Amino acid sequence: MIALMKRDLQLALRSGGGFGLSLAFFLIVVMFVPFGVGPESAVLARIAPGILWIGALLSCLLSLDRIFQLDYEDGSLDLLATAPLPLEGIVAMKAVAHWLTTGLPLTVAAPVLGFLLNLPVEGYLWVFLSLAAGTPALSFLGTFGAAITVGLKRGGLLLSLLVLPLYIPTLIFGAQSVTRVVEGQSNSTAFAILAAISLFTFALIPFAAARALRVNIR
Amino acid sequence: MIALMKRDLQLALRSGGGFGLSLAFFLIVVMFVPFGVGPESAVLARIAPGILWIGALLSCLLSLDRIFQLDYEDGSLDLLATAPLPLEGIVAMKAVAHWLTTGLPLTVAAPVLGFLLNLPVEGYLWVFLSLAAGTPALSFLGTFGAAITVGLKRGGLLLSLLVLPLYIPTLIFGAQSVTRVVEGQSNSTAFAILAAISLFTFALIPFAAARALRVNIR
Amino acid sequence: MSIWEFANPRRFVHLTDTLLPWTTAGTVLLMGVGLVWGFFFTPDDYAQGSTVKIIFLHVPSAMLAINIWFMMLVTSLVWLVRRHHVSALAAKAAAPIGVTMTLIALFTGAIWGEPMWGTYWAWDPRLTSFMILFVFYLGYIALWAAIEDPDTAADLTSILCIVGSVFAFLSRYAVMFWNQGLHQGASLSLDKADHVANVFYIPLVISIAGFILFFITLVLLRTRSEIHARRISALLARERQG
Amino acid sequence: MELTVTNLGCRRGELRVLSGVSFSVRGGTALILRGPNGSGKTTLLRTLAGLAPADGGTISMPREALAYAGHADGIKAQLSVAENLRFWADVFGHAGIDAALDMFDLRPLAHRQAQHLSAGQKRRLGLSRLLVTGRPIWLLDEPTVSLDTESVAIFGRMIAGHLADGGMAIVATHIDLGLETAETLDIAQFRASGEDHANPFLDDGFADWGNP
Amino acid sequence: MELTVTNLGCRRGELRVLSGVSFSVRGGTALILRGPNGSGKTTLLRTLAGLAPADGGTISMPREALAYAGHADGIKAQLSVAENLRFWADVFGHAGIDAALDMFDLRPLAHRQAQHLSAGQKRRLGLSRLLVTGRPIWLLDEPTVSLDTESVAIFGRMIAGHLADGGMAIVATHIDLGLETAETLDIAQFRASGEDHANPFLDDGFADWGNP
Ligand code: HEM
Ligand SMILES: Nc1ncnc2c1ncn2[C@@H]1O[C@H](COP(=O)(O)OP(=O)(O)OP(=O)(O)O)[C@@H](O)[C@H]1O
Ligand SMILES: Nc1ncnc2c1ncn2[C@@H]1O[C@H](COP(=O)(O)OP(=O)(O)OP(=O)(O)O)[C@@H](O)[C@H]1O
Ligand SMILES: [Mg+2]
Ligand SMILES: [Mg+2]
Repeated sequence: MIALMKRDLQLALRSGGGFGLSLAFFLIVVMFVPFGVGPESAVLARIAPGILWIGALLSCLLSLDRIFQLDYEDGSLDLLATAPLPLEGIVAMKAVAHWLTTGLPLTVAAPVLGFLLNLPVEGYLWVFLSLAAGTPALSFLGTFGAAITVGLKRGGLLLSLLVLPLYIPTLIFGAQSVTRVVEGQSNSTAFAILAAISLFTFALIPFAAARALRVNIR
Repeated sequence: MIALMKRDLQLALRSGGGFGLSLAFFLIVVMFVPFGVGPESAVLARIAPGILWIGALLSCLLSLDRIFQLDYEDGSLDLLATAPLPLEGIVAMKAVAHWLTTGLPLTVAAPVLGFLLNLPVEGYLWVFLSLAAGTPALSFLGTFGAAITVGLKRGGLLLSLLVLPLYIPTLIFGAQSVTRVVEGQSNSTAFAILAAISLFTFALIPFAAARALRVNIR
Repeated sequence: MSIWEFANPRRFVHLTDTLLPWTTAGTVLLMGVGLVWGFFFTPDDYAQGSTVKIIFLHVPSAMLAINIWFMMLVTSLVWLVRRHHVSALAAKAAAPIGVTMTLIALFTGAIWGEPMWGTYWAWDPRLTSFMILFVFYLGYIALWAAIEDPDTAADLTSILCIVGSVFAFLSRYAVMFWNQGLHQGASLSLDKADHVANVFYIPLVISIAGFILFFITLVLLRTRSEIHARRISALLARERQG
Repeated sequence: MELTVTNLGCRRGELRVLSGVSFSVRGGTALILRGPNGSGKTTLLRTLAGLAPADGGTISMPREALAYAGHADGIKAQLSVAENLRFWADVFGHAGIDAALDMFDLRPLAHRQAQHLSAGQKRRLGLSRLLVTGRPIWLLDEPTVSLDTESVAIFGRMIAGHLADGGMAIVATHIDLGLETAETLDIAQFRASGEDHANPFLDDGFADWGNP
Repeated sequence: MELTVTNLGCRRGELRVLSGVSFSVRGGTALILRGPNGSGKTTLLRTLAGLAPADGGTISMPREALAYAGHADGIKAQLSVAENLRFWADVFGHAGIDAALDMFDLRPLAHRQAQHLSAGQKRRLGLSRLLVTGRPIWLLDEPTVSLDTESVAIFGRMIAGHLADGGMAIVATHIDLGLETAETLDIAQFRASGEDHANPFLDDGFADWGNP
């Protein structure tokens, strides 16, 4: 189990810096917003929390299809399925490895990018906290989507399509946790629900994803 | 050459509706903005042109890695390279096929989505025109990125990192072509440059991408 | 003896053996003089106070950040046309220095921006262009890192560098079209009467020269170590083949 | 130890491919599956390994006793030969990779990345993976593809050693492996005829509303 | 028509794999490449096909006369057998796919999607692709992998027919194909020794700055 996670992290690092890439993508997406909507800092500050959350979510999305696809293609998944590991554990390990290589760096970097969008000062802490609480849910939900689409040749887009709707609650409560603070309101409900969603996905998703994998392998 | 394009379109259709998927992704990304940013229509109207352009650009991005990757993996690319077709032509056909399956549907759908974001009325025509002029450049530049990263196992994120910076001028002039009209200014310079960028990529990119492909095949 | 002789890695290494002590000494001298003079022996500006002294870091690093990319463009072309390995490795060696210079320019600029414009960051075209340059550097470095085979990596990064340059250039104009900014224009041009006051001008020129030598020293060193690395990997590969 | 398969049905997608497959293999023996292309050897092996659903019938062995090696070797291109083996050894909770490295003479290649292996070298790595699973029953699908004659001989010895330790092997192959003690099973005899009771859409009761 | 290769060098990544490869093949004959795993057969074929850079030496044939078939068959899983063949026929500007379909008895499978083929059926499709290229020189890398004995015989007949039409074939294989007229070339003799002048990083002059 630990071996699996070790290998996944190793592979992510070998193929040209797993950590760096999703970060760079995040940076660029955030940078694109002023190019698209214009440079006025009032507007940017207004939309900053939402944009940071959407950017983090999209960066997460982009690396999802690699969670199982490569293992499927080179036969590792078949072999893992016959190995003495519960498939649920494999799924959970994959999700954790994904979070470590994408969610975690995004969380750490988000406050810095908030800077570029003139995020009001009160927002920094909560951007960090809300992403720390919310990105694990993104990784777990994404793992589920990856498990469902693993057999498909051009599954990338379909995967996004399946996963994005699942991300909506996380996005709403995540962004609210920040905007409310910026607007001087209390964000405790939003944040509590966000954390609850994360815990809920940890408990539920490994079983659903393992089930989907079993269907796809045979 | 035509055969190649026919096959690409056929494959896109067979694998679960090539047209539909990138459209759906576009729809979801645009829909996420109100979730992230909040529902006030003034703010949304203000950022609508930019968001539509960024959304179109990201939808484009998501299908790029399939342009050459599958052909590379199953050996078709090797065989095509020994076939009596110039590699430059192959690249151009691939880019056109990509545009037909993503850029074109996005262009047609964008005005409808503009509606969801309260895009001011004057903007509709120009959202359509600017995307029609700009998305071909996105497909061609994307094909170049795909040609560079084709040999890499986990090239998806790297591909985005290479391609997104190349998209910046297109994004800026594309979004400006709309915002200027909405703000009552003249957009003729922006639109002319946008069209020029597209023409320029048609002329330049096939050669650069073919060169990259040759390097990657050997 | 033609300049291309040094495209042989071994000769290049021998050449740097003799060059490096001189460039190192020059760097220490010029940078030392320029920065010490700049920081401690110039008056405070009447408008900007002592913050003006950031100029001695900001301007040289900003200039280098751009020019290193140009150097990479040239060496990339040389590699593509004449396939001289040192040329490709020099481009590879320069990129991390370029990205560091870009970051220094961004950071010193941001620190300077606070007192000058009241904000650390604004989407001013000049600053934005630097952000874009930063991203181009990142892509270039990531591509080098991602590809296993060194010659393939050299080819692909060179192609990327050329196409990238065209679009980096376009982006610069795009950004200027998109936003009229706060940042000041060129103030170093010799023919213009209104360049920065002489008290700043001379130490600034000295520290720019120091930075350039610093860059040359670093590039030579890093290219050398790239050559060593290539040789080691080639030897190991030969070993394994038996 | 004995593996007994009784009246097993195998399907591929919508269709039943094999019906009534019955055989048994004793510990220490090998079974060679033969049959023309498309006769269902791969399908049978995957069903035995639990990678495809069985369509009726019974398999007397738990899945945990089986090790499967198919066309895809499960090799990660970016990891070295030794790292690949170590990973599978860890997954199967097996101790060392030394025996596996020695078997196919992989030591000189141990630190080479798998993407720099030739087709036959990759296959050798894929086969030596079997040794780190520690499983008694090997299910092998065309194991000697790409192997040169010397490696085929080594493979023969590896199987023989495994059988001598009381293991079993079921091998689908088109070429002669030179395993003297092996029995041969021709898969073509189990080819499914049209009727397929597990698929309700092929139910003959449908016939009467085709022409009402 | 004659294909002459003189003093060809082949490399893989950093390293030279083969040196001084010289041989010639006349129209109407076949050449079998032999050599243990990792000796460089694939590398040589890819170099001949122009898919890998030649490291010195000459090849007397233009690339436009060559058809290459390697481990990967270039088959699209979502297209049917007939559609796959038709695509390659169109690309090579060749008229019909009927002869190709008939050769390996693919007609019954013509409308099946390629992803529903067995390993051997896929390989048959990959080989019949050669017929629609209309190219005179075939470069084949382990063509009989996964084929059953009957298909191997058909493959032998296909090659014989191609040679009878004045074509040539260069085939890398580990098994006996039963082509009587074919010559055999042992690739092991061309194995590159350490020295490699095209790689300046292996230059011996480096030695003196290791220990100054
Ligand atoms: C993050 C913020 C900043 C960035 C990225 C930045 C970037 C640059 C760049 C690219 C140059 C051009 C160097 C060259 O000539 O090649 C430059 C020069 C200069 N910058 Fe900044 N800058 C920033 C903030 C500031 C601030 C706040 C000031 C103070 C008002 C300032 C003053 C100058 C001056 C005086 C020059 C020299 C003018 C010239 O030679 O062009 N910069 N900076
Ligand atoms: N994914 C699939 N969906 C539907 N049918 C399939 C699928 N894969 C294989 N088949 C069909 O099932 C049958 C058995 O295939 P299988 O791969 O088991 O054959 P095989 O005996 O292994 O042949 P080979 O020797 O060519 O490998 C074949 O007729 C094949 O066409
Ligand atoms: N991508 C690569 N990079 C570096 N070396 C490689 C690469 N691919 C193969 N090699 C090495 O080059 C040599 C020749 O490989 P090649 O694939 O040509 O062998 P082969 O004769 O086809 O072997 P097989 O019979 O196993 O297919 C081998 O020693 C192999 O390890
Ligand atoms: Mg099979
Ligand atoms: Mg080979």
